[in-house]
Amino acid sequence: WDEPVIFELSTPGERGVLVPAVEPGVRDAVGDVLAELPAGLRRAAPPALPEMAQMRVLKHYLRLSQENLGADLNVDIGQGTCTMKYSPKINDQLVATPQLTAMHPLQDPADAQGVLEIVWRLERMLAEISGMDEVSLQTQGGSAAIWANIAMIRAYHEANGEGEQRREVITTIFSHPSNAAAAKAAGYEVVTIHPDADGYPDLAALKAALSPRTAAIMVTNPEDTGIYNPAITEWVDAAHAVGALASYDQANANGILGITRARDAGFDVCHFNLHKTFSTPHGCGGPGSGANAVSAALAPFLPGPRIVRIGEGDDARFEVQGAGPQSIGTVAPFFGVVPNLVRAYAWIMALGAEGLLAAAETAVLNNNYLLAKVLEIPGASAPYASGRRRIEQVRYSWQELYEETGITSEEIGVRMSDFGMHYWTSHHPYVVPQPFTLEPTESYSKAELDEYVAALAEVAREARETPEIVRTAPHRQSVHHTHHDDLDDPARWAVTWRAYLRKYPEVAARLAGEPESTADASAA
Amino acid sequence: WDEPVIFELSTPGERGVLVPAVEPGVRDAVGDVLAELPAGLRRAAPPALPEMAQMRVLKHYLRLSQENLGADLNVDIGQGTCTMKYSPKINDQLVATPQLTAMHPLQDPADAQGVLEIVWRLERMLAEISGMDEVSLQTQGGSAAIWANIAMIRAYHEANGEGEQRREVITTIFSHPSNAAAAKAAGYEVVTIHPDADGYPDLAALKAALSPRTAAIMVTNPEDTGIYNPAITEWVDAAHAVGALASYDQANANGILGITRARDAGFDVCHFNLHKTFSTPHGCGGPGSGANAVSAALAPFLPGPRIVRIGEGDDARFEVQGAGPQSIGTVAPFFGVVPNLVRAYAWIMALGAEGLLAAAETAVLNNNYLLAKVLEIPGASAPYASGRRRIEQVRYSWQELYEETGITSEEIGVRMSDFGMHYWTSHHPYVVPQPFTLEPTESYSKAELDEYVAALAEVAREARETPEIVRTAPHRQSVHHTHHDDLDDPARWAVTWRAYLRKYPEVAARLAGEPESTADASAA
Amino acid sequence: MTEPSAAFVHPYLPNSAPEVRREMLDAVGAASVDEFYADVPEALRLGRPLELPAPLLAEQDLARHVRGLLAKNRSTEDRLSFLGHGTYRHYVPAVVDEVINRSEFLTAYAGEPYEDHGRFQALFQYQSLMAELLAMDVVNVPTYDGYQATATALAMAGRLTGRRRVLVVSDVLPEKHSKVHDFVRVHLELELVPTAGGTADVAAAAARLGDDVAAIWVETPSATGAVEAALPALATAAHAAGALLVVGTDPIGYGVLTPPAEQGADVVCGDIQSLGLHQWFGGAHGGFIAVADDEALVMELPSRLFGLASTDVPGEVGFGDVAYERTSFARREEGKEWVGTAAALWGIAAGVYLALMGPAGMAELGELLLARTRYAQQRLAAVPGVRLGDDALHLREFTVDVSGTGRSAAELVAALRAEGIEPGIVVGEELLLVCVTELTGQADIDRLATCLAAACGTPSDRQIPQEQRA
Amino acid sequence: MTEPSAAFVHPYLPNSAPEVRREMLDAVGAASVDEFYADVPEALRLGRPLELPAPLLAEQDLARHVRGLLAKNRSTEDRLSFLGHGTYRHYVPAVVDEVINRSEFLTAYAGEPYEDHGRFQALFQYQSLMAELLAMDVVNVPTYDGYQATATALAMAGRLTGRRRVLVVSDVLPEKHSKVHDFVRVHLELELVPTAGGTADVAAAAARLGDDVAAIWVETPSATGAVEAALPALATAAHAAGALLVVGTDPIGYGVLTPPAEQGADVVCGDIQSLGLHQWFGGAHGGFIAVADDEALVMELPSRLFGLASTDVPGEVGFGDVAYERTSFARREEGKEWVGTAAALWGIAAGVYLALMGPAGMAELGELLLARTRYAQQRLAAVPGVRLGDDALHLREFTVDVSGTGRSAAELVAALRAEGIEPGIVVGEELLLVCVTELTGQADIDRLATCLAAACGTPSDRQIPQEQRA
Repeated sequence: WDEPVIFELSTPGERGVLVPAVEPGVRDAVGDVLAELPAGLRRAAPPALPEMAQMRVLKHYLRLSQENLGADLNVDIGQGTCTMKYSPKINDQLVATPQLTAMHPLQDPADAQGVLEIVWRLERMLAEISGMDEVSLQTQGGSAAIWANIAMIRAYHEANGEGEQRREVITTIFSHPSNAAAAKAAGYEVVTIHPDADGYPDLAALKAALSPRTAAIMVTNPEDTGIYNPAITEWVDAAHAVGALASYDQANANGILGITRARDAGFDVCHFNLHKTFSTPHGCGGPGSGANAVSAALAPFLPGPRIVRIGEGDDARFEVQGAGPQSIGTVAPFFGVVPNLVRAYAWIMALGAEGLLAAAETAVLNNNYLLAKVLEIPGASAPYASGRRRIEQVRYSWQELYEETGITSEEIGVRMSDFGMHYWTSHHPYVVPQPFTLEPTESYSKAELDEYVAALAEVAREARETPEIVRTAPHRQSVHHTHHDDLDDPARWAVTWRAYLRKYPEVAARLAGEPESTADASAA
Repeated sequence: WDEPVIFELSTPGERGVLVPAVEPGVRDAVGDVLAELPAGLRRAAPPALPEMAQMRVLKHYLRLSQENLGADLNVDIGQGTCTMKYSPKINDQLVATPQLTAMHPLQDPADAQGVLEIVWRLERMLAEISGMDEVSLQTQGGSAAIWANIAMIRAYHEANGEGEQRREVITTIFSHPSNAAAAKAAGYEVVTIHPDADGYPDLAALKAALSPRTAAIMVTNPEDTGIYNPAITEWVDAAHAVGALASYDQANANGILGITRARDAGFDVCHFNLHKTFSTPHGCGGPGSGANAVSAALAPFLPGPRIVRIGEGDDARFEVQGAGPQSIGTVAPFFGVVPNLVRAYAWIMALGAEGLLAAAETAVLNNNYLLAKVLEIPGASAPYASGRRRIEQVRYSWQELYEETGITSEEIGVRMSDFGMHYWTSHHPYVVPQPFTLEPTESYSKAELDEYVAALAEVAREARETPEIVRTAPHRQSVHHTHHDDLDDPARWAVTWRAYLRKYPEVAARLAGEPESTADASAA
Repeated sequence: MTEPSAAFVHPYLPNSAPEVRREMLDAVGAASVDEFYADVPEALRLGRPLELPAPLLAEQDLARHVRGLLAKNRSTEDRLSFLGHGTYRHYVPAVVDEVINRSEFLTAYAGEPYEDHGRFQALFQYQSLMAELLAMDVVNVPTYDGYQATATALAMAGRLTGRRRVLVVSDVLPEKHSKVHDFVRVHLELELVPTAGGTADVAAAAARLGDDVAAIWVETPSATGAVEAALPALATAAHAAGALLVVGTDPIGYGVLTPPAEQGADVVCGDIQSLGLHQWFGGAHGGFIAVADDEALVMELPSRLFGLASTDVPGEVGFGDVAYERTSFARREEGKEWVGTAAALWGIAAGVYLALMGPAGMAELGELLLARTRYAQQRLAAVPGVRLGDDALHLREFTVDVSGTGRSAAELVAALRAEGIEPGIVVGEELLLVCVTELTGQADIDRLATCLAAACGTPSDRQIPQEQRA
Repeated sequence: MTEPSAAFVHPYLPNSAPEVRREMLDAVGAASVDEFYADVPEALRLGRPLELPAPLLAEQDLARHVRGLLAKNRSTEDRLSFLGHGTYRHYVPAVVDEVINRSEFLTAYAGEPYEDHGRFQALFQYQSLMAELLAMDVVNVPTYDGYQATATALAMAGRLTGRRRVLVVSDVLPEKHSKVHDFVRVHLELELVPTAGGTADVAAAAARLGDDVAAIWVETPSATGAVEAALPALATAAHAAGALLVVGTDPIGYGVLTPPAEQGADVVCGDIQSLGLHQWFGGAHGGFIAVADDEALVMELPSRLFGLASTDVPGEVGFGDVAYERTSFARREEGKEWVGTAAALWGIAAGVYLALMGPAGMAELGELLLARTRYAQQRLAAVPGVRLGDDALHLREFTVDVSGTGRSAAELVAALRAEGIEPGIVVGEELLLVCVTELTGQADIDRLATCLAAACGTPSDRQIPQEQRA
């Protein structure tokens, strides 16, 4: 498809969906409400939304969808750190019932016992999986959950009278950047620890950085390199020794479910991304869902409202309580991303303890299998921890290939798209040269992993033998090489169609004057 | 995508969905039911179905779906005679409720009042739309409805003692071929009337063919040419004059809703295709849904069961009655294609009388607009009834272009697919040379019609200027020029994968021996 | 005629917008839409609005209205159902619905093998998956339903043999018999050979064979759920007389049961509703016809057959119609019956279902159905006054004779409906047809037995186990 | 550790099949999966199975379990709901759900502009459609919700001005205030300026302005549904003091109401739940932030912004990230707040919604909401003892003071819940917040008034019209 921007499809007078008319009885009672609007409140000109019949709106978005490569469609292992796993379709069907979609969060709890019970049960299951005492499911994504972590840590220290004293947060360079960013947003100074020569988190550097000014360490483990910090207990102990808390970003938990738990390593607070480890779909970038799990000491600081169970067994009922006096308050509307909570609940229930362990072990098996295969490609390497196994992902490098051919990792990623594969290029931080990060999860068969590696190897071969085809990619996409320098120039960027028409009057003139051109659409 | 046949994706041991285990209590009671099967009844070797994990099955079929061009995705006006209109998404959502999907047809009617009421109401609405007295909705497609028409006609004559005498059915060459085929299947000899020089049905020829041997005339109007037979009343009267019945194939009713009705022209029986005129989706070729409407005289012959309303207004309830003594009996399981009946009901309710008329008028406007545009393409023509308006579709001809370039209509159709457009090639009967049939319905905007015609014009230009590109099409499909001669040779055809492996042992050997090859997939 | 609809703008009618309507009329030189109807005689014009209910133009009003009607239904999720009789309550995996609800499949129709490559492949795969289950090399693109498939199969037998008699040796659903009879009666005569103990009376059938018999028609499972154990003997007898063995069946059991083709069947036919289709109030059926890869048989099939073909690219497979010239599209009344819009989407669904189930799933399901059927037979037969209708092996369905209870079957149904149970279908004054599936658990069967016993005025032989719900 | 799961084969785990598992272990030279965990100290190993409920391995059992739990809910389709307070019951057109349930959108994540062209375009269009509604040139890819959007907008104002004080001149949802407060409290101080008659007390606000004020924060509609009529005056005052005017809003009314940007707002923010998202028990929110196309403002936005770009093909448009270097992805703690998985799918939904509604739909909807709100105010105010909370113009929500009825708001809610009605939210001892939408018809409002009157012990002033259902 060569699908136009939707504004180009507008035809005056067409309607996509109709709104009920004001009832005559209402009209008689209230008169002309528009005419009676206070001065200045009546909009002068209608918004320039497109006017389109229903089928055309549908068709337009269906075509756009076909120009997108969802995890359901491809071997989505190139989105390392993001745990692209199968989101079972049954879970999507289960949440589509009006018994969930049409629930208002402030209904009588007696009318919401089903959803309250599911959320409560999910909290308890995640408490067991993390080893923590209490869980909150309110946040809508991993970074939001990180924010809740640091907000609770801040409240904890303030409650202990150390709010002013503890002004630093320590993280590692291979922990997700949102740990640093959220700590900064919460007012902390951020200290970043770099790995030792083998790529392992540097305990000595941590100890040197810790002080009574430290509010917390905020780390990922395994890190984005796929390396598990074997000294993690020592890290936590060292933080505790100076009175700091230990916060565990478990975005990378997929390989360790049922193997080891946050609380067992001494962490005070941790979070999971339900859209990663617990399979809720990524939705083009949200909504995700975050789970914050805390020790009993931090439980009073959890956000509210809280769901509580009254009674046991068949007599149990579920009620809603407001945030407590020490709570950080509200972090998001109501109970969190409820459809994803139900999906995550269903996913755990479909697998159970044995299944979660099998998922973790399979993810790790897949990753180490992939590691072996990737390392067979000339020009690819896996920096750090040479010869060691990895947990659930690996940050690789094309540095050798780059030195040989001048082809960058980004160019390889674009060329991969011609093979129907995706491979993302935002491997923050750019410490590993020419990075790429693969995380196969448990969802892909061996045949699919082989297929992906074969495509990688083919592109690497092209880089050496026919580099132009890589450099000028993409060749088989619905859009061609795009000039991203437009996007960094305030005079030229266009974040909306109206800005585009304003900044590019020649385009506006052409669109206004010309009839719609013949489609030159490629087939589906 | 270059998606393999599903059997190639099998990996021993994978599971797509699990079945509950036999409960211990059941096992204890019944023992080993497999071991106790009578001799010969236990299958020796399991069926060679593929073994695939769930995500891979899903991915495979999603990719296949993207290799298909549904009416939702394209400007589907090239499927003339088939009335490809918008099937509103709300209707698909409405029928997806367990309150319909999980209904068993033999439940207590008291538990099925909603669905019975909808079907009953739809019957009454179609009676009004056709002018007929009674309606049955049991058949699953247009040809099945034609069968029900001829079966009722046969039963009617038999009931009148004329079953042996009336052995002929008369149809026209531009009526759907299933009229001829179903009459033949019912034991009749078929007489086919050709049009007069202007393309209108030839009344004189009809009168010459009619006799006391005639059981019925079975005609479409407007015919597949889009031409309305202005003498339709005379046709019906002539049939009645010899004691024959008149059966109206209203597959082409989309342009005359609210304009004129079958019963008003004197017809005894007619049918609609709900998947054409009443918008239910075509489902890759079914299920459709047929509505048989009859006069009071033919009502006793309708198939059963029948839904009857007892009482009026709020006290009304709906019951099910078996087929009556003169009924042709059962034509299909239970009540017909219920999801489509509910969809058709919703479609009519969304539009009402004014909306149906507007739909018909818009379809006819679109068609005459398209006719004007197509006739501007050099080499295209609209045989018959020169200068006259058409109703809802036109059978065109590329004969002039063919004579000039040697490019056939079929080749043009294949090339159109490269423009993301569809244009079907089965314009039975092949009376019009180099035919193509366009039916724009009411669902497409002017801009889309213009886009379609522009693509047609472009291909016609190519036929003249660069004919090779047309002749060697397709160029942009997921599959390439296919050798259809394989399909007509009993030694080479392969209707199933097992037959393919048996007939092509070299393929079986290759597949058994080789690892899965690298994907060379084009992007979505 | 004026243009009453000129100002009627609707989301389904893009060109109902007045401006564009005028523009298009101008482009064709018409003053009004009325000109296009010049060939429709004035006398035939309706001249008034159709008498239809007032429309619900806003989608929200339409949705509320239809949902309100459907909310009057009480489905088999609300009632405990033991209903079968041709429509079965099996579990439909979510992926099946996901695939067939894809716009690309749901709204496509009859595209060619290039732009509709996916449809051709999906239906070829359906044919192929069914073929493995049935152990036959040719399976059609689905026809309407099992009734039609059987009628067509018998008509094929008549055409192939040039004979008129058909021996019906099984208990057949009355509705199916009605359809088949009316469909073939010009060409064939159906003769009932009464069953013995629920299945074919082989000796009686053999005695009626002759050189005017086109086919023996067997149903397995039969209308009572009885599995025919004598197919090989019937095949031998039929073939000796030059007749075909036509077997109507439900494919659900062939993960564990020997497929008819391996027991001598020439044509195997039936319904695919059990394979991934919801009950839909009986509105989701599709028919299959399977034969050996024998030109004579294949050329008698009226349905479309999608086949594999090579392409210009070595190793690539394309698809197309096998022997298209057979069809009524190509040959009108000279074709075999006809081809029309039938049940393709349901075929795709059945294909997805079989791919998900795989050999292990179909085997487990077959065993589960046999076990639960036997268990249900045991439990109900233990109710005083209730006995099994026959001693045959049953799959999924069986009959119970309630004559010993002093109640009619209809009375018992009424009594159990009051408990929220549909205990089965009345197929005789004192005969009830009961169906169990993988969705009917042990606890459900126990509940039926208990409530049936209570309705018969006798206490149950054991307690209902606590319901197994969470 | 042994391999307890070696024989655990599950549909979600393709490589759980024993054969392939062995093959892969062999390929990497590992005896067991345990080797891969060499870096996890033995002391940290759990060493026992997690204590979780027994799994429901068969999809049918899982579905039955979850559906059984959800069946305990009684939704706003079963109850007559007048609940708002941040989550609203608007109609969601079928096409919206169709689009966002497409696998391609639902399961995609962060593909690049080439393979995920559709996602970039869909979100660019969302930005653009919102921009038309809001009359502003820059709108972000959605952040989590309106709470976050407002917190971020105020933080932006703080960074831009280098000031600490924020004047809160509207009634704000308490939960939203809580979130904003905790989010910005290190950098900003929120000062409440009490409202007068439901909307801003302009004079009081102006009096508290000074060169330490970063922003005036207005909510319109406010927490009580009051529409702020004094935006121009507030803008003038704020700008005169060098402060920004930050307006939190719900976009639902801007088919008929003047957008804040045209009344002087510098940053407009809020929630998109009203635009095509179901209520989802409060679980479907997305936040928007809109600003003028001013580099200083844009560079303070932490969210992703998708922009149009040219490509190698003249006339073709591609997409990409505008000013990506702003973000935390690129700059960690030096970025503006952070970027993460937020609410993209809901943004796509809102885009589809606006495209379907078009200018006419949004205008009709705005008028309908204003009319029904006014009607509901009239009907409820006519109940003896009930009066309106204030005299401001309201959109969709308003408060009623029930102090004259002798009952508390909570008592009335309890009484009406017994009738199947959720009459509103208790926002004060004697104050009820009532919400109406296009799904709350005249008959529904009449029923509320009648039942409320009955609950207050007084007869209604008129009969309930017969329900308008089919």
